[in-house]
Amino acid sequence: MSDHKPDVSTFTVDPKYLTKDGITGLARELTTKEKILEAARLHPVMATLLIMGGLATILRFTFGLGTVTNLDDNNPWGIWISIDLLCGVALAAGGFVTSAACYIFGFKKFHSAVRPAILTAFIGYALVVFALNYDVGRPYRLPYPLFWSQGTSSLLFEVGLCVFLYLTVLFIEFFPAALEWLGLKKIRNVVHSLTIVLTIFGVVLSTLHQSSLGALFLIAPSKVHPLWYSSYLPVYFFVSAICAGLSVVIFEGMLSHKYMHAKMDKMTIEEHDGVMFGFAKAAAFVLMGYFFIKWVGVAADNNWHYLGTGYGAWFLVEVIGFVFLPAVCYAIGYREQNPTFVKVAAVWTILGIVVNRLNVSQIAFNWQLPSDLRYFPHFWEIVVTAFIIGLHVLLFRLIANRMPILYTHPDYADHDEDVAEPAHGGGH
Amino acid sequence: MKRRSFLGLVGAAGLGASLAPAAAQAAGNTHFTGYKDSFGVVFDATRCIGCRKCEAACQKVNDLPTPKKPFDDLSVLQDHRRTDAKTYTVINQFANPAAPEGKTFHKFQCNHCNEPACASSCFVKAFTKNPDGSVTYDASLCVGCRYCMVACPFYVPTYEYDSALVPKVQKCTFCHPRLEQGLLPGCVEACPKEAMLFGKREEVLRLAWERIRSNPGKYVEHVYGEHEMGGTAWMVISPIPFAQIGLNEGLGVTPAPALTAGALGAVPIVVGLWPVLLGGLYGINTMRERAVKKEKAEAVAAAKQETQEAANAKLQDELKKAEAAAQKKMDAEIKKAVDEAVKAKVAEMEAAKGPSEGDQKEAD
Amino acid sequence: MTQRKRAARWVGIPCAILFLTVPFISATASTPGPVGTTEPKVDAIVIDAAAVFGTLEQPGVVFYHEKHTTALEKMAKDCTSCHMEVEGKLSFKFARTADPKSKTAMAEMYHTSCVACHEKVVRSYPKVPQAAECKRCHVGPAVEGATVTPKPSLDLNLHGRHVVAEAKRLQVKEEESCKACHHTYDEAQKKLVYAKGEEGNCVYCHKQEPMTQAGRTVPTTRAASHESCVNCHLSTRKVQPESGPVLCGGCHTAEAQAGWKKTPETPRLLRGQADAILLVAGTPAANGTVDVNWASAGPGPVAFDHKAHEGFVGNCVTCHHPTKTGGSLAACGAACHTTTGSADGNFITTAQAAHQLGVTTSCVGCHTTQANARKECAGCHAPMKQTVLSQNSCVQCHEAGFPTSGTQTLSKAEREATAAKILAAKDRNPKTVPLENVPEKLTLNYMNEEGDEWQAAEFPHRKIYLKLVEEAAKSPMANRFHGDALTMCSGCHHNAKPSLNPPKCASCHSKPFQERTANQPGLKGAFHNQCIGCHQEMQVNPKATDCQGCHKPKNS
Amino acid sequence: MDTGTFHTLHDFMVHSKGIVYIIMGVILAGSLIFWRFLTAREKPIRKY
Repeated sequence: MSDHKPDVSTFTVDPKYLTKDGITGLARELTTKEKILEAARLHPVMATLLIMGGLATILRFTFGLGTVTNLDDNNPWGIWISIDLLCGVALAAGGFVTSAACYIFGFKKFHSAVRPAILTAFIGYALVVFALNYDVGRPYRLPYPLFWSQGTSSLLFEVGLCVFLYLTVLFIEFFPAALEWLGLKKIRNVVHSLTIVLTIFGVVLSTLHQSSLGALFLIAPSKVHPLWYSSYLPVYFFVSAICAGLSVVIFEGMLSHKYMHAKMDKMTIEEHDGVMFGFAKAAAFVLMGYFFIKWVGVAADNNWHYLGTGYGAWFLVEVIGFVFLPAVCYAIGYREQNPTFVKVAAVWTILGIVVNRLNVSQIAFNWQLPSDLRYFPHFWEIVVTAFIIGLHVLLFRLIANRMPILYTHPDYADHDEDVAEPAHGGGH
Repeated sequence: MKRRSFLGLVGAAGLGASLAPAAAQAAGNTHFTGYKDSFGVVFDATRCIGCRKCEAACQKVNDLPTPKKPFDDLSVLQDHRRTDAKTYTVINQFANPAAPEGKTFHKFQCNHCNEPACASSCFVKAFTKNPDGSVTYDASLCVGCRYCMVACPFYVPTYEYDSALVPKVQKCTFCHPRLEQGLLPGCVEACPKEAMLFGKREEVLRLAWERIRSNPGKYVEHVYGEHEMGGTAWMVISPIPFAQIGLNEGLGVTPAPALTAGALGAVPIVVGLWPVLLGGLYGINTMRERAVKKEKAEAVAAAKQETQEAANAKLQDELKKAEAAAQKKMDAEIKKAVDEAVKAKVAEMEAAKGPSEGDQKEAD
Repeated sequence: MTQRKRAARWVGIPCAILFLTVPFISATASTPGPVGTTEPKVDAIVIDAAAVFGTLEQPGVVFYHEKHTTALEKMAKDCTSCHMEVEGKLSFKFARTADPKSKTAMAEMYHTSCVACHEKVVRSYPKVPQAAECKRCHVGPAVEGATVTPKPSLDLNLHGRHVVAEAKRLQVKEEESCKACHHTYDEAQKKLVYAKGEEGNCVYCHKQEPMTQAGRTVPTTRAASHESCVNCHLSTRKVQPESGPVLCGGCHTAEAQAGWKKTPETPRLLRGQADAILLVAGTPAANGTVDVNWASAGPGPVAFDHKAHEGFVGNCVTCHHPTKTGGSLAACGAACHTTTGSADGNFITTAQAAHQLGVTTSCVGCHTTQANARKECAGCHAPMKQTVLSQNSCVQCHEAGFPTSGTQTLSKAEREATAAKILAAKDRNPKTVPLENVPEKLTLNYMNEEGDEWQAAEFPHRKIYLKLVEEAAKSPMANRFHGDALTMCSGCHHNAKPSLNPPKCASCHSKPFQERTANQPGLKGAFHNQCIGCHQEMQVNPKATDCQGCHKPKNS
Repeated sequence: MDTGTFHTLHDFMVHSKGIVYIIMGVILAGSLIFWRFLTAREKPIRKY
């Protein structure tokens, strides 16, 4: 409610690169020198991250995983999988959630949230694939499952195929922004007309790989603690990914408003509260549903007695502390139309998703192994993960500062009316 | 295309039964019993004396690096060891007060599942269950994702973490190349006690049960691996509960591929139905939108017309009024003009009378 | 402002729910964790007497008896501080003779008595639990079963010592001292009386659980033995310094039991049993007569040396075992294990009672257990299969030379006489083969293959044979049942007809894992399993993994 | 040995799921094409 006024003072890009037209935020043509200078302008923390990340990359690809990770034969997957892949994919769910809400479910008022969400998701997925290059032993063979030897009985094949296809879909969905930036009107319009098909494909692919990430662990019932192992794991991962997606859109909007307010147009700013409260309402309801089905899993396997153990206490912390309470927080935020509650709930939910993914893939995994055989991340593993997150922020800023993400390109403002019409168009 | 894939495609088209009856298999009710005549091994923990001859033989026949501590150093048995990328099998020692010298040993190596979790989890088909019972790994396909290591319930596959760009997964091969030459697996051949009973899986399983039955009280009445995770080629019989020799007794009997079959089965249904559901939702929304738009347009049109008519009516009215007013004005003007004309005439006539008073007087 | 208030309320409610539910759930959920690993103490008694009235709110109290007696002794107090005395006998219930009628009364009784004493001694023993410290006493049944391990048993030797002691105490002849302990319940008089000639084992009447008999409750073994033994020991202690143990540790530890005195001679307990008796399948009569139909009497009668077994076994109950509701010293086949089985004998026939494997109460079961129990015998006996009786083994017990048709009535005296005659004729000397037939040394020279790490082992064949013979000679059972001189050979030279020229090992054991003989080891496996298995069972050197104990390395 | 029958559930699944993946591709393309076919005439009809 109070975030409406553009606040140029918090905007980090040097004002000299801005045109006088603060609303559209279109940059004037920069000289090459200026472009390089701008690209090199980095926060010291970010710069450190990039340098350390580079160092980690060199170490990883010269000395191998054994040097930069604490992975071993009992613990083959560390935080690069738990956070970079599992959390990364879950948190990038905002793309399909927002585009589906806007284009399929007909919530046109969320339109301004679509592009930032798609961009976040695109960068997210691209970085997931990027991060996988560190984790897998032979990254140059990553296309093998798709084009060379298809292990169709593997859930990982399914994940790989869907992530690959969805990354393509996200790229095409994001493409119009780039084309608008480049001024390629004709191609932009052709790509733009694919919106609905891409959205539907996106939802299908997201449903599949979000759930399949949970299903990855179905094959190891003896290794995952019974409270977290359930035949409903795919459903849990999918539903929680929706919560994550909704929360990330709110969170991303929150950050954009704080740091990139000047880049936003009137529509984006005006719709912001509507998007936030709309998503808060949805997230509250979905989270509560997720809370209920978590108990269905416990009941289905009759795991009640485990609740009295240490793992049980931790399970309660996750399910009550990171699902039920954020749901209530969202609900209060929506009912009272209180943005603070919604923002707190969004961050809370995101943390909850991270906790859940870490639980399934690390804390509850190998639970029967003695503690000296358990895994704890290596310094360089944490560096690489932080590096990937840093890259995400950097890329988002880089693109959102240039392309029409947070505002509608003036040339295409009128096109938005028919954006919801399908390419193959029967709509009219 | 492989013959199998082709037949499968035909089968999928519903023609399989008529074209290739041998290939027709109904998934719902099919029970896979594994390769008949595949090999198996039963490790008899009552026989093992922990001499590590099998470890030495394994290192030799597989050309593995020589370990730091020699194989005749039996002190390593005190630690609970596991296999690694340079060791395919290890012997571990466990306490058993009832056994001679108070110790029972267990040999750890790949169990060569009937339905391997590693193969089921591999997204490049790098693992193969061979007809001889062995589960082998093809490094030329491996991407190095280590999902096989996550999936294996026995913690068998190991990984060359020290290799930067060409790491391989390593595990016992059941000496597949030796089996093909008609030789025994290295460890089996080396064991001085014949603690590993080698033969056709069905046969060694039968013999294992025979041993259990003919020595009451000597063994736990269970062949570990007969049913665990759908059965394994390497099995264990033990004098003490299997948990006490480091084996997980809670693995269940569901084979690994069956654990994921449900989730995989849901995939095509999502692909098939989501477009229908989402398309439907989209259709409903556009239809509603269109209806709203149309209603709006009609309402606008109606309103427009009404306004037009009202305006027309008013115009007419105004026109009439104006006309009337004009007429009136005109009449008044005419009257005025006439009056003025008359007046003027009279004045003229009066003036004319003046020079001739008589006329004027006459005119009054 | 109101908005903030409302929000605060919304946060408060779920937090309250969380804090209320989490401890509740964790409290009600049972924790399947490992059981207590603390060493069980023999004097630990779990007091949960109120449990008979229903579920307890607190777990049982673990009470360390010896700790309390020591403390009381220091304060110059005796058993009567806790146990009430009735007619000169202590009641082994705590501070009462009869149980209160309700749970609260029972709990109240314990709480009042325990706490009162603890309050008094708190100055000398500042650490004793006090009234409000529930959990320090109510720690639950963590030491379950500790008080009965190991169970003391009254064998014939200890029984004999009691006979002498009781005769002295009661100043009667030894054969009249039985009445000190043995009793039966007389329904007419409604009291315990001594019945001469009907003495049996305590466990025939006193069972693990209280049993109702003739409308009265028979105390458990535990109650009866504590009441009788401990009270008697206590009262004897008053008149003479030497008496039996009275504290838990005196009977219930292995060390204490090992320290019990033994008389050099174990006297026989005579209850009319024969020294030797011919066991024959037929219809028994009360006076010991058996009607035999030879045609259906099976493989011939058995001459059973009852006297010798009394000495081997050391008690009566091993064979004359108690049943669920009773037990008796009568002959096995008389009432219970009849030839066709009866309900009293749980439908176990005479033949089954004699031959069943895996139990210690049958003849064959007990014999095989004995053969495996001694390490000197286990080398040969442990690997022998124990699921079936071998075809040749019948004649070890069943005598030939009896009629195969017709009927006969055999009196007890006739059966005794025949059995005595048969047993007297048995050769009980160790039997050996002439040493020239036992090769001195064998070189198991099968290790010619390239890559063999070791040289062939030199096998001290005769030395091993002589050692085995020497060990076996010490066992009367071995002397009686090792049929002939070649029996000793068949421990190693198995599966072939016993002969002075047994087939070479390699004639059966060659290549391992042949399809039709897959459970038959190959030569290397056969040697190693045989030698190492025997060395392990007999606990002799070289040890299992001492390769150089038998083989020399090839390169030396 | 490869007679077209399967010995293990794994082999069977690799094969059958392989076909299912092909079918999935067909479904995605097919539903798109069919939707276009279904709605192709909507435009003229709407011009009443």
